[in-house]
Amino acid sequence: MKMRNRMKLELLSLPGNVRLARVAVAAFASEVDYNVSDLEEIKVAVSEAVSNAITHGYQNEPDGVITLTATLFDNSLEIVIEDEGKGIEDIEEALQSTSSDPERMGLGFVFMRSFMDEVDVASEAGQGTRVILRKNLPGEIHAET
Amino acid sequence: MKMRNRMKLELLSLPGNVRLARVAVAAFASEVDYNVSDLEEIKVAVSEAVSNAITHGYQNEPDGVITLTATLFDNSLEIVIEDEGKGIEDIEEALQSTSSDPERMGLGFVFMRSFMDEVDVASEAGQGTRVILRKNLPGEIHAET
Amino acid sequence: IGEIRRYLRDNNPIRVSRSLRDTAYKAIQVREALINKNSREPSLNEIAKELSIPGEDVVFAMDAIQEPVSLFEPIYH
Ligand SMILES: Nc1ncnc2c1ncn2[C@@H]1O[C@H](COP(=O)(O)OP(=O)(O)O)[C@@H](O)[C@H]1O
Ligand SMILES: Nc1ncnc2c1ncn2[C@@H]1O[C@H](COP(=O)(O)OP(=O)(O)O)[C@@H](O)[C@H]1O
Ligand SMILES: [Mg+2]
Ligand SMILES: [Mg+2]
Repeated sequence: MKMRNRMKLELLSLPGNVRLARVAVAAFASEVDYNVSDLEEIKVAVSEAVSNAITHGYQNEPDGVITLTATLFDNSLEIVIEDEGKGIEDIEEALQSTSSDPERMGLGFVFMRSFMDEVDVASEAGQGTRVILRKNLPGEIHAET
Repeated sequence: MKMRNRMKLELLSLPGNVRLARVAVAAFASEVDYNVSDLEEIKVAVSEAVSNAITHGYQNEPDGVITLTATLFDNSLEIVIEDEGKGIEDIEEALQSTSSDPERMGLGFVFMRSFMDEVDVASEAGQGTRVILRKNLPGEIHAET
Repeated sequence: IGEIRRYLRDNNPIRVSRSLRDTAYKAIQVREALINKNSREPSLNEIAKELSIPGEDVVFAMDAIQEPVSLFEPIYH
């Protein structure tokens, strides 16, 4: 896989920075001939991952750093969102949409998985979380998920 | 000076990334109530500094890394553009608009200085260049330059 | 330089938020028009070309008119 472009963005865990993350990613992706709907999907997925880093990872403490790395390959766009926050104890459980807690909708990962072609989560309690999102470029064959 | 927000963006020295830098800064600054002219000026200044890093600092080699750090203080927006390229031998001379070389317009620093409230350049031959741009927030008293 | 600066000022005393909104609505109109014309969804860059502005600026403007994404609201209207 050849790398065509890459950017790295570090943000503070402030709610307003979700928008910054999504605009930066969409601007980065605009080099690709995506249509507006594709870009919307990418933006929603990024918003969810960054929101999770803020609210769950850093539990709304404003001084956490979120790192977003976007890489454009020949056939896909990869976006990695990392925090050094609380981490996830049980990843399998976190990926389930059903939630007993009425405060959480539990749809963030569901959106990410339905809008992107690949979603990987690496996390350990106390060690932070890394979410890898991948979307095929337009015209690439989409693997059914 | 209290820091309200900060972001750090790393870009490759590809010409297309000038626009990415502009949009990221514009999105970061959108928390401030600038008017269109102010924002245009900031975007032009950033474009000039990033273009310089690409064309002069890295001499159009695409694998150089440009770091853009934007910080929002209580009374100003500070943008630092850094490269690890060629560096500037004579900063005083570089800041002059007049140029004997017809290929270079020599207006980049002139724009930066006329559009921003403060411009600082630190550079050494072979050591890269750091340009610090500062703009007061709207409503702040502008020092005449 | 003074002239360039004055040019930028005189023409754009309005707030960024309003100008972004104007751009976004134009982009939406162009998108609709292109869908009708070509019977398919245009790419971002086709819309940008029609508006004669960079794709990144279209992205930024269109984002500015969106409500902050909330899971408590449907995303697509
Ligand atoms: N960055 C993160 N750090 C810690 N925990 C996380 C992170 N992202 C997700 N989680 C965990 O995964 C769960 C599911 O996330 P999500 O599907 O977005 O639903 P919701 O955010 O509505 O709870 C969260 O409730 C949280 O426990
Ligand atoms: N990042 C940089 N790295 C090395 N040299 C630089 C850099 N930025 C500016 N310079 C030097 O300063 C000079 C003036 O820059 P500028 O005012 O933008 O005019 P121009 O780019 O048209 O030459 C350049 O010609 C170059 O020699
Ligand atoms: Mg969530
Ligand atoms: Mg220049």
